[in-house]
Amino acid sequence: MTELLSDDVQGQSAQTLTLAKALNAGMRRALADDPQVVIMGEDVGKLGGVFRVTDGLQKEFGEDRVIDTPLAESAIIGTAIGMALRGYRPICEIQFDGFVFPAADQIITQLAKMPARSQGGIEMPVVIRIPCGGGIGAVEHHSESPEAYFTHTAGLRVVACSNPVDAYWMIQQAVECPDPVIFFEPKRRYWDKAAIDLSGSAPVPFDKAVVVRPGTDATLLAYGPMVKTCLEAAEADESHSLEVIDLRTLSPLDTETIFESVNRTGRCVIVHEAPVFGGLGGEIAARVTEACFYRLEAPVLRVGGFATPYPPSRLEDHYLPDLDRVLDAVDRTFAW
Amino acid sequence: MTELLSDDVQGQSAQTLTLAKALNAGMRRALADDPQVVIMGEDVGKLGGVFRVTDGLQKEFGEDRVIDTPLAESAIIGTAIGMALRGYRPICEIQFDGFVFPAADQIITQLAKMPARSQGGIEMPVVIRIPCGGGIGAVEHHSESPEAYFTHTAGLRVVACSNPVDAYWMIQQAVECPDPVIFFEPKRRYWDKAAIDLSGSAPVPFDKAVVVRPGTDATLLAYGPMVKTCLEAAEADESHSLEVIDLRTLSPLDTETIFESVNRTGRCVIVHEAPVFGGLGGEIAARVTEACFYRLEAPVLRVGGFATPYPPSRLEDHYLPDLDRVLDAVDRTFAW
Amino acid sequence: MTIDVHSVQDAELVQLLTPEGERLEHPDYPLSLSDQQIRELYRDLVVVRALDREAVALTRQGELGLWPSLLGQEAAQVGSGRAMGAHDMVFPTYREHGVAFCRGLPFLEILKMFRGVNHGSWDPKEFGFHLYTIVIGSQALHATGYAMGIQRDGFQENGIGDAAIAYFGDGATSQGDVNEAFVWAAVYNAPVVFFCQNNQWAISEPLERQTKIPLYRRAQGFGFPGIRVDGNDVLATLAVTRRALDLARTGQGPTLIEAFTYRMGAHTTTDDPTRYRHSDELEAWKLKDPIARVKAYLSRSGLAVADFFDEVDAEAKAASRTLREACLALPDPAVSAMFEHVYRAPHQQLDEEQAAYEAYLAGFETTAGSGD
Amino acid sequence: MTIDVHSVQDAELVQLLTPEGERLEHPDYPLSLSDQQIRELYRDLVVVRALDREAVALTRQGELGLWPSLLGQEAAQVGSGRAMGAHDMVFPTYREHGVAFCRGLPFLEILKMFRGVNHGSWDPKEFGFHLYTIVIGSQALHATGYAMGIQRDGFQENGIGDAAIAYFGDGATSQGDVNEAFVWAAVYNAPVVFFCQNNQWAISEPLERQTKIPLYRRAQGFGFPGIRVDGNDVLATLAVTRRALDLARTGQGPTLIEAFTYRMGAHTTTDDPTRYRHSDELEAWKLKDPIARVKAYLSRSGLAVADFFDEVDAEAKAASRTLREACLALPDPAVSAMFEHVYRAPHQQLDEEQAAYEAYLAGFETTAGSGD
Ligand SMILES: Cc1ncc(C[n+]2csc(CCOP(=O)(O)OP(=O)(O)O)c2C)c(N)n1
Ligand SMILES: Cc1ncc(C[n+]2csc(CCOP(=O)(O)OP(=O)(O)O)c2C)c(N)n1
Ligand SMILES: [Mg+2]
Ligand SMILES: [Mg+2]
Repeated sequence: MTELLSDDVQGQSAQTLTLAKALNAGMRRALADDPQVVIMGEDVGKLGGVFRVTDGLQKEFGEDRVIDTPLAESAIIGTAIGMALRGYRPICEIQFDGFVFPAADQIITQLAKMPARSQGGIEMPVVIRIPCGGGIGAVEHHSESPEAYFTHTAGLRVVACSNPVDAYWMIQQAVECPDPVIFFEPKRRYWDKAAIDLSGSAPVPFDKAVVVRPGTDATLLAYGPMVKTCLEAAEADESHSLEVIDLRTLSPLDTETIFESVNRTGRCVIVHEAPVFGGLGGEIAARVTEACFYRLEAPVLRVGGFATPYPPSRLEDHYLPDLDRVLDAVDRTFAW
Repeated sequence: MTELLSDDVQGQSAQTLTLAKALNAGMRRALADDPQVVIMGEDVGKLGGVFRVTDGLQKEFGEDRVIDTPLAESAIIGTAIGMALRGYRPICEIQFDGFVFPAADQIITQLAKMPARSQGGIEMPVVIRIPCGGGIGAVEHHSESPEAYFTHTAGLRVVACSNPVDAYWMIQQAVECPDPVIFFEPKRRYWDKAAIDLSGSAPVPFDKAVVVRPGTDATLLAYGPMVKTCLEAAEADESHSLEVIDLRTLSPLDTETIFESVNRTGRCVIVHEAPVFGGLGGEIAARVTEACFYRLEAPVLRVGGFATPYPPSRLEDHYLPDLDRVLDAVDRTFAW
Repeated sequence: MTIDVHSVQDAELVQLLTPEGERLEHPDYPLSLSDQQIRELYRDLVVVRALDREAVALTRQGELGLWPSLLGQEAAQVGSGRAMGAHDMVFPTYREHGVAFCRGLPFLEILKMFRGVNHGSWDPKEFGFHLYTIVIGSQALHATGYAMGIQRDGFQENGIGDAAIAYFGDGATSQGDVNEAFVWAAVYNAPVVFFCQNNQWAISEPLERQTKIPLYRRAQGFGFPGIRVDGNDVLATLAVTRRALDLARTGQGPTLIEAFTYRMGAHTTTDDPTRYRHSDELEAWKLKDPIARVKAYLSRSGLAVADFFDEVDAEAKAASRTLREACLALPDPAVSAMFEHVYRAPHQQLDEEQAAYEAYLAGFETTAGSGD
Repeated sequence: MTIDVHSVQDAELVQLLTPEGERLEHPDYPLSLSDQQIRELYRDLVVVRALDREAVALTRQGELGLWPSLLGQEAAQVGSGRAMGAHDMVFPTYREHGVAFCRGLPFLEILKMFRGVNHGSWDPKEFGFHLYTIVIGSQALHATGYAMGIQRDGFQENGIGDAAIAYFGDGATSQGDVNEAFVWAAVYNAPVVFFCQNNQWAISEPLERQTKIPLYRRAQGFGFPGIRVDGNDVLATLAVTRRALDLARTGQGPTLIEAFTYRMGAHTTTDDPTRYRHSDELEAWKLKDPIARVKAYLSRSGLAVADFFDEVDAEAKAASRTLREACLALPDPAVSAMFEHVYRAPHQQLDEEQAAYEAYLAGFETTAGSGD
């Protein structure tokens, strides 16, 4: 089966795809590889999802495997858990970040805890895809970054892809993972393109961060939509050589890659769209500080959303970290 | 009305009460003071709550004001929001920490956001009481510390009381507060006793931390059930003079009190029952490090739960920070 | 897939005005309106449709981020909107522009939300119309809680009893919150009306993805009455809603109204319904247009002449023009608006963030000699 | 408060064995059991009650942290438990000890959970009995999803069709999750049975805090059948559950069964029901005891003699003794159990925490020369 498929896929090798299409191709491959994989969510079938990420998959794999569900997020996750108990590997789509909260109970008290509850007897290979982040001029609840709610939840793995190549591979790794995975997709990067070698196997392990731009003077840590922003900031900064790390995995954190970098540069700025207050940046800053205490020339600084609900779209450029705000933090870390 | 009540209350002045009874007395006073105050929750009426915190209140104030609700947490908060829109000030009880998640959506997307959504036109004076923490030998879902989910949610205030006196005053301050308040009660300290002067007004503002034990060598930061643990640890440590701060308010944080202390001692250990990973300790550590960078002799250390679901009760003593684990961290900070 | 939810339609549907404009009587829902009142309803329908169309146009031109059109649902909204008393409180979704209109909310307020100027920040008390709620189903609980407040106020603040009315769609009936609201409303006998606009679609999902039986029957399972009304019939909708509100305000508990209608347009301006539904369905529903039947009735019965219809059209056109101009003139919000209303009491960290950000912005001004 | 939920009881209740032990026939639920089978049911009831009582005693003696007694609900649980096939999958709450017993789960496994040794960690597949679920209502969705899996497996893995069955209480019917499960089960026509033990109380809250009408009628509102059975009648419960499971496994969709019963004991051992309910209610229900009526039937019809009853009592006593001994002999879990099953794939931070904590513990061993 896998053999056969690899051939199919080989034919399409090294295509240029958007991030959305890359996810689509990754899920197509997962569906073809393993008959137990199913997709569940609102509008994922005929419509192919509001961002067309599941476009064509219902047509190809049928209504039993790409399931348009009633409108209830708790039930999407709750029934996915039941399907997993029957041996399936559901990929659930939450239509927008802000709509994951009705499912919080099923995710936090059931999905995350069931493997430990069963002392390992139960496996929960459920993937929850969440388009996240702002910058698309949307109305309330459509631009949020709720990752910190899930990184604080033991039993979940949390990952974020930032580019089409990772999107293609990471979604497949998530499906293969025996643990439940919260899979964040940077919605404003859905239309970013890259050439992807569709054959072969994943170039980077699922639980590793990647240095996407080497540098010597300070380390920028980011994930999801902010990776591109940090890369642009690093390019724009003519006075410093900035290293940019794409965290990719948020729980667990690949601290090896992070600490190695900060121990080298002595300076660190963490960037995420979620509110700084109580956000994942605090966790990372605390760990970096503990591990690199004597190498730090300045405290780890954080750039992120404010302690406000995501604002109306006419204000979102103020809310979202951008190149200038990143460089402002970089400057502050050098001025410390 | 208030006059009248003060007299009533004066009569009972300086009573010795358990933390649970202190909450009861505080709510009784709030109910008597303001006819718009109501209590809502499962078993809060005739039974007086599974911890008897609302004991006798339905009898005294009637079924319309102390409301036994159907069994649905989302509806408890959702209807409390509706009552607040009609001018009421609901105090909602969530029976146990682990059962707050069905209400996550109403809390995070509605309660927290409605004031900002309305640009201040709507006030949401809703209090959500949550008995929290472990140490009582309970079954799953009855021993958790979910505060970090709420401190990361803009629009909410989050507080935790640690002793009967604070319990009595803080619950009243929470009811008076125009913002929604998540009110954590340390369930294993419900039976702790203290003398409380029931008359007068609150001795400490709602948004202030308190140095509960002065010291010179290192600062211990804690809240809720861990304050007592830290005080005991400080007493037990014969080689160092440990300052203990009861944070009381988790969002906002009273960083003035915290920074003043750490700038003096140069060492800081944060203790909470919630998992360290992604917990509130990270946020505090990041802020302390930024504010006290040049005064820190060691990185801020954190003691807390592990990145596991709360374990079966026969293992909870391993999970919960205790005197020894706190002192171990203190030793490590001195050995840095 | 068989849509047995449709087959029962005719027998169970309350209708007072046929698609052809014929006036029917219904024993349970007598309705006597003056000629003027019926003309007013017509005016409402036409103006609401025009304003909605203007909003769609503004969205196409990039002036709004998004618009959920009510096209096809005007009668359900105007009929129910005109059934309310001044002190009733509406808990809408994001599509109740017609109800908003009836409650006196300036249409511009809704546009502000979809232009991203605010999150929909009118004063609910002023209009008896709560803020739009986007999270599907949440507001059903708010309405129920509000109704519990009404009960505690002795049903009236204002001489006559108040009631709450929650709007939601067919898709929303699958959400836990909506069903919990049914439980609570039934148990407390709360003065709340649940007004479900069954427009047959939840984005791309047809009704049979949400239910196997007609939605109004859901109420039976919770112990209160459910009724299906022709949602394209402004008279029937008005009569049915009025009755339900009367029951509520006289302590006779909740009612579920299923307004059977159709979403004639896309889910929102970003949606492409050709991907998931056939045009013949749309064509069939065009014959049941909510406005055409009132016009036919008014004409046929001589209650209105051509001049009246022209006048209304002109009024609608003028209102649209005014709306467009006001929309284009909307100022962007101040940065401070993002920070200032999150808390009423001071929040140290947020206050620091605001101060730091304002200082940061001021830095640009100093550097560049200008700023926003 | 008028309990109109009770008044309809008799007319709508399926009963095959009266409280006096009289055998009734019901046209829709014919049941023919051998004498031996009926004696077996009696044995189940008696043993289950004894084991439950032993667990209560162990709790009082501090050996368990807590125990939710099934006293009074034995027939509902044994009747339904014995209706299942080997491959059906049960999704219980925290009180289904009798169902567990019928599924072959050693009672000790349940005690482990309430002793705090684990969170209830048996192998669900081995027994066709999922882990206990404490968060009210959650498991209704798991059962529905599992049933959707059954559909995708072509209904059978094993020659005959499989079905899922979710247990929950009267209080649980108010939760969103349970109602969402009803929506989903109906829409997908999933092979799932919803078995609601209406024991009249949710901790201190009586049934009328959850519903105004009999609970079994809730199903109507979602478009599938609901049936109320005498939950203290093991024969009726068996017949009704068997029929519902058969409907499910033959593709005829979900059924809601309301087993009308009574929680004779406290909610759990930490509860004090004298605070909220009258003893006369309890006395009335004592007359409907689920075991007494089977004994009466067996005696009266000569299907069993005194020896048999003594034998069963002796067996129950022996089983209780064995259970007690096994409980007292339970070893405490290893610390590593807390860390090892959270993830299957490595998780760096957790692994570090485990290593650090084990090193910390080892430090005590070094210092003190002993440790745990
Ligand atoms: C909790 C939640 N989940 C998903 C969405 C995304 N969403 C917006 S509208 C919609 C469909 C709603 O359908 P229906 O209730 O029938 O109302 P209609 O749009 O047809 O008026 C969906 C899924 C949402 N707003 N809230
Ligand atoms: C979501 C949630 N909220 C609250 C609780 C606390 N609680 C445990 S049992 C119970 C009552 C359940 O009543 P019912 O569903 O009738 O079942 P019974 O206990 O009577 O068998 C409550 C409120 C819980 N376990 N889960
Ligand atoms: Mg709809
Ligand atoms: Mg019950």
